[in-house]
Amino acid sequence: MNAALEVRKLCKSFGALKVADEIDFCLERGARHALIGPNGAGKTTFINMLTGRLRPSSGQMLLGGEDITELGQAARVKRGLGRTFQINTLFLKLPVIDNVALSVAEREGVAWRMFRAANAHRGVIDESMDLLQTLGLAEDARNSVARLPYGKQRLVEIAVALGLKPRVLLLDEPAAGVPSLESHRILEVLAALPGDIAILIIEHDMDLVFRFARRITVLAQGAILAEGAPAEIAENQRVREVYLGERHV
Amino acid sequence: MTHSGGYVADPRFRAIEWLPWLLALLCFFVAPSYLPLGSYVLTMIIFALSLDLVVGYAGIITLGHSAYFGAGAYIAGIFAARVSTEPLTGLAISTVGAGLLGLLTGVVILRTRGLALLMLTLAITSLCLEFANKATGWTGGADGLGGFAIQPILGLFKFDLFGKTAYLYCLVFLFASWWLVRRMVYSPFGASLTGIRENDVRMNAVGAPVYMRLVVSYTISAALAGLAGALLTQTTQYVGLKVLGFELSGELLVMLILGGIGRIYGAFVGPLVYLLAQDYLAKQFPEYWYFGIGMILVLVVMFVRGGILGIVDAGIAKWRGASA
Amino acid sequence: MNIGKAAVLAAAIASLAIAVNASAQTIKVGVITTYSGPGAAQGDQLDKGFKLYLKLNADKLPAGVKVEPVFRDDTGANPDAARRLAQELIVRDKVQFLTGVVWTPNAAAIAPLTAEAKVPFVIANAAGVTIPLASPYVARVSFTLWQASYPLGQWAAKKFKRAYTVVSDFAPGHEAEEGFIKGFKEGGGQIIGSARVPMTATDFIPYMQRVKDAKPDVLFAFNPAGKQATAQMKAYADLGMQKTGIKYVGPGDITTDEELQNMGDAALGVLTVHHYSAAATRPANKAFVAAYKKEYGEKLNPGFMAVGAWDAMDLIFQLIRDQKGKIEPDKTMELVKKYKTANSPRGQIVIDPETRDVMQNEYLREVRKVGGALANVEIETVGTLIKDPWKVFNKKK
Amino acid sequence: MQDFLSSLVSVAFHGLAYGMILYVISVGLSVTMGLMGFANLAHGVFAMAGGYVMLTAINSQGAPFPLAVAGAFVAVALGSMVLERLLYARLYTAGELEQVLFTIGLIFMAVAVARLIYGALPQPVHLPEYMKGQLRFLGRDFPTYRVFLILFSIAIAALLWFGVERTRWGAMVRAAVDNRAMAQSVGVNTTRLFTLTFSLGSGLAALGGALGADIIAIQPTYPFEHLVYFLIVVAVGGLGTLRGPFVAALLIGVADTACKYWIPELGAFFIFAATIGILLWRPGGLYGRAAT
Repeated sequence: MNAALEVRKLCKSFGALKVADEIDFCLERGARHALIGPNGAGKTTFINMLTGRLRPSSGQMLLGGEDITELGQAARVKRGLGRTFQINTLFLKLPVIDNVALSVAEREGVAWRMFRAANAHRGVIDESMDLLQTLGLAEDARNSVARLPYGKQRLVEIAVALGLKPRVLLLDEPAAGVPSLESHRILEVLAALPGDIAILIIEHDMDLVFRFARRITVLAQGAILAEGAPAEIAENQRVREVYLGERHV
Repeated sequence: MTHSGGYVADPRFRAIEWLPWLLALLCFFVAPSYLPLGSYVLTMIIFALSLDLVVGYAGIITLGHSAYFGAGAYIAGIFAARVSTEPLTGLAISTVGAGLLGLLTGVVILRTRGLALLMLTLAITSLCLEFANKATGWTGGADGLGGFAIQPILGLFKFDLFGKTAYLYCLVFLFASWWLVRRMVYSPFGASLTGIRENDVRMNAVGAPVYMRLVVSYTISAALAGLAGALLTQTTQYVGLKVLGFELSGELLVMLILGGIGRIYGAFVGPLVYLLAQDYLAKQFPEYWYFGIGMILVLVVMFVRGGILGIVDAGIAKWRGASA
Repeated sequence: MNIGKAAVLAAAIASLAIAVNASAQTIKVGVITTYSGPGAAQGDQLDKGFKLYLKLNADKLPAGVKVEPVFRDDTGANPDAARRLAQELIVRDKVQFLTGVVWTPNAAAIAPLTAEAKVPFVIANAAGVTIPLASPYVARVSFTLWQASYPLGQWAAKKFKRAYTVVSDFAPGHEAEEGFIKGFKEGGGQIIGSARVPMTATDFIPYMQRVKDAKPDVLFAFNPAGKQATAQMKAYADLGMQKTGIKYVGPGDITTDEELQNMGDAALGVLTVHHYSAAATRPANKAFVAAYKKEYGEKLNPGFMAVGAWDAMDLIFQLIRDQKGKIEPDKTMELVKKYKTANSPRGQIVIDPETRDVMQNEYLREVRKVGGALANVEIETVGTLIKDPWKVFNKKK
Repeated sequence: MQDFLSSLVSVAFHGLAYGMILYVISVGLSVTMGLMGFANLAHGVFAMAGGYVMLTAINSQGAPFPLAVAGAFVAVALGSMVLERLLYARLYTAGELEQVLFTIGLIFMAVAVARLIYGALPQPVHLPEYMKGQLRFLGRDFPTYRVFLILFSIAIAALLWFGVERTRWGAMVRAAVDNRAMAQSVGVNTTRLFTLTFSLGSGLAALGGALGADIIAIQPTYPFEHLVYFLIVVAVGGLGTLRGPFVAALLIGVADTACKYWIPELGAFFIFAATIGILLWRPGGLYGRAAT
């Protein structure tokens, strides 16, 4: 049993519209896996089902071999499933470090404490600070997120997810909205992530995808079109037709 | 000075935080004839603190907090009229009772947001009002509940005509409530409430049990509101239906915003300024004081977002900027 | 600069001294009434009555004695606020009398305080039967609902067989209902239905439709004077209940003199029993009404609440005169029990020494047009110097 | 059985009259809250103002009833336009709390001003002779005025429906409710649209206040006392729709009347319980877009 995350025959429809059509999918331990597909292929819906924001119509999801289909969002996070959002979903008015610390505190299970000061939880703060250090955000720790440039906010988004020490990390377009000059910074950060985390990335920036991923799955109209190593995908005629052909000339 | 809590905020007391307590004690000696009003202000500060916890920190907008204030007030009244006039027991039972009501209603309504939540809170307090109005056997209905004389506190301190005991009684419980709220605001729990207010999607995504946490904060806040209500009953030895009216919730919300929300001391400054202004205006212009209060509200919204403490902060920042 | 300051200071001290001097002969009277909120209309009546009396009678005090009223707004039926205001009036303003109070719950909340502080409290309106029992320092010059409703019930039983009652859902409403039902049943009548309407109701049509469908001979109604009374009367007219032969009766609160013109012709023929009508032809009343209209405008009629305020102030003035400006609470209450006057706008009134509640005449009135305007015309005196019947019945037990 | 049927008819009739008044007053609030996202608790102020304008016109100027009603609509619509430009517009971007505080402040001021000008007593309503009395049909008497109210309000509802569904202005409103940024980008002048819609909504409230003066008495505390009912209509109906408040107002009007008729001892219990039930079932209201 080597799958960090496994999905069996996952279906979801909104009325007559099928946005997930019997998806079978497997994320290996320590994987660097990309999920690509044209707009409206159902990528974000897929992620939302994995994280528990959306309930699938049918099918099964396993995290580290355990069935999580019926679990809520919080329970999945507890079992090591972290995510980032396509559009920044951060605490804009709070300092950068609090963004990360809130996530670390949830994982450490101290977030219910009502009497001891947050400030006295050195473990949480140190760990958050270390994370920021790794991502090169240390000097911005006390600034509010709203004051950071967008590129850095994307990094905070990743830092918050890492604060959960996930076994599986779902990155929803980490470079979306970032000027191409800064996207290399995102790639650097992604490349430096601990090897034991299984990572599934959704991305439109093909440059980034082909440099980062060791395996690629192509989604089109809610169904898996192809899956394989980057080279295979690049060669795949059908993929080129529906997707790469239009973009990756 | 905003007391927004969080992981980098320093939770130690600043010197200025002792000022309200000094002033409160000073008042006791300097202005003894204002003690009945003073007790009322202290009670409303407790109530405002409880509201600040849910509105200012957890971001739950409510017009129904009088349900819990009123529940506390009526439980204290019924307890005194039927069981015992011992004040501390009554206070404890009222606080727990209001907390339970907060838990029960919170579990039901906190799954919703926005206008629906606002209306649900409003409907709940209106429902409680109707209930108290109809259960005349217990509550006295529209005539109110009175005719009990609260025993001396611990058998030692009699509630006197000048309101000295009542004032100190309220002050002690305000101090305790303030201490509790302040601790909570600076705790990880408080930080997570702020997180929920700022972005509940993200809080869900980091695995926080958002709904449970809202329910817990709502319950604690309801218990505090109940405490305030019970204090009002015991110090005035009478309960009327107005303690359950949504007008009271609205007024309280106004006081809190006037002081500044989500900063602990806004709950001190708001009721103090509002009630003093009301006391003064209501005497000078009994028919038209509403106009003055309304004017103040409109001006505050138009020119000073963040309430009175917001102005103070802005002033200090400006002054520091100028001197630096 | 310094000299200027000193001069200001000296002036300040001097004026303070004068103020202190003057207050030595000033008797402060705390007046609690309602200036804001839904009950402001009622509070306004009291306010006008007090102010008129004070204005016209300032010279009827012993030489050098002055009455200084201190007005406070209780914002409606709000007992805890009322109690706090009373407490402040006693400790902060050091008043020697309390008066006013529109609402029964407010008076009930204030009463125990007066026992502790020994401040005589003259109730100018609040009519709940039990209030004077709560403190030996309470006296009431207004009325109780039993005083009007019980005789009305007895009288109505002679003319009608089947009655329906619709009253406001609070203590005075319940008392009016009980008083009428007792009187009506004792006279052999039958009650075919009763409804209690919330105090917040604005539309009475549904309740009245129900009455209409039940087809009683007579409808007994009670609302706290003001817009509810008008709304109920309107519903009576809109549904055409007059035509179906349902007579509309109640205590005088349902056709108060100040509200009557708003009710329109629907009110014609309504029968009420009450202690006061602005249309009464006693000389004392004519003078009172004339003064009231002169002060507040020709269109405005004084109602029974204005009279309650007037009489409360008259009692307080009498007590001040009797003690030559030196008020002792216990002596005051002894004097209260001896109070009687024939010069009230409502005729003669006496304070019952046993209960410190008012004894007064009750008149049967009918709403008629007098000179183009509606008026409560007194057609019969149903009782002379009636004691509160409730206290009489409950003493016997 | 005969009795029951006839009481059913009267409950339906009176409930309809009450509901229609609630609808005319509240529909403007629903639209402004849906369109501009403005929590305007002071909506009742406009209804009260309408009532005062009409009653003043009739009682002291001797204006005929239809003219006075029209005057109430026009005067309040114009007045609210000024208010919107001067004050409301500056708070569109502010938080809900600020809007609540501001509009409560407005209510306070309006209450004091009304009391200063008109005194605390409710204003007498003098209807023209042709509105008094009863009309007889189906073997029962119905108050003429309420028959008129129902017909008139239905006409207004129809007119509104036509305006929103079939005119250019309506198309712009619907577009802006759905997606304001999109509407702006296709050239809708939202500032002007807001002002016009706001003043129309306020004018309708004034119309409701004026027509309903006989049912909901016009006195200074009006905006406070009836706020809960306006809000319930809006919340239960759902924001930004015309059908929502219509159905909600009817529901409330009929249910409330039925409750008063058959079980008066329940008081307002039923209304609040029903509101809670509906909102828990559909947090977005009956016809609101599904809340996520």
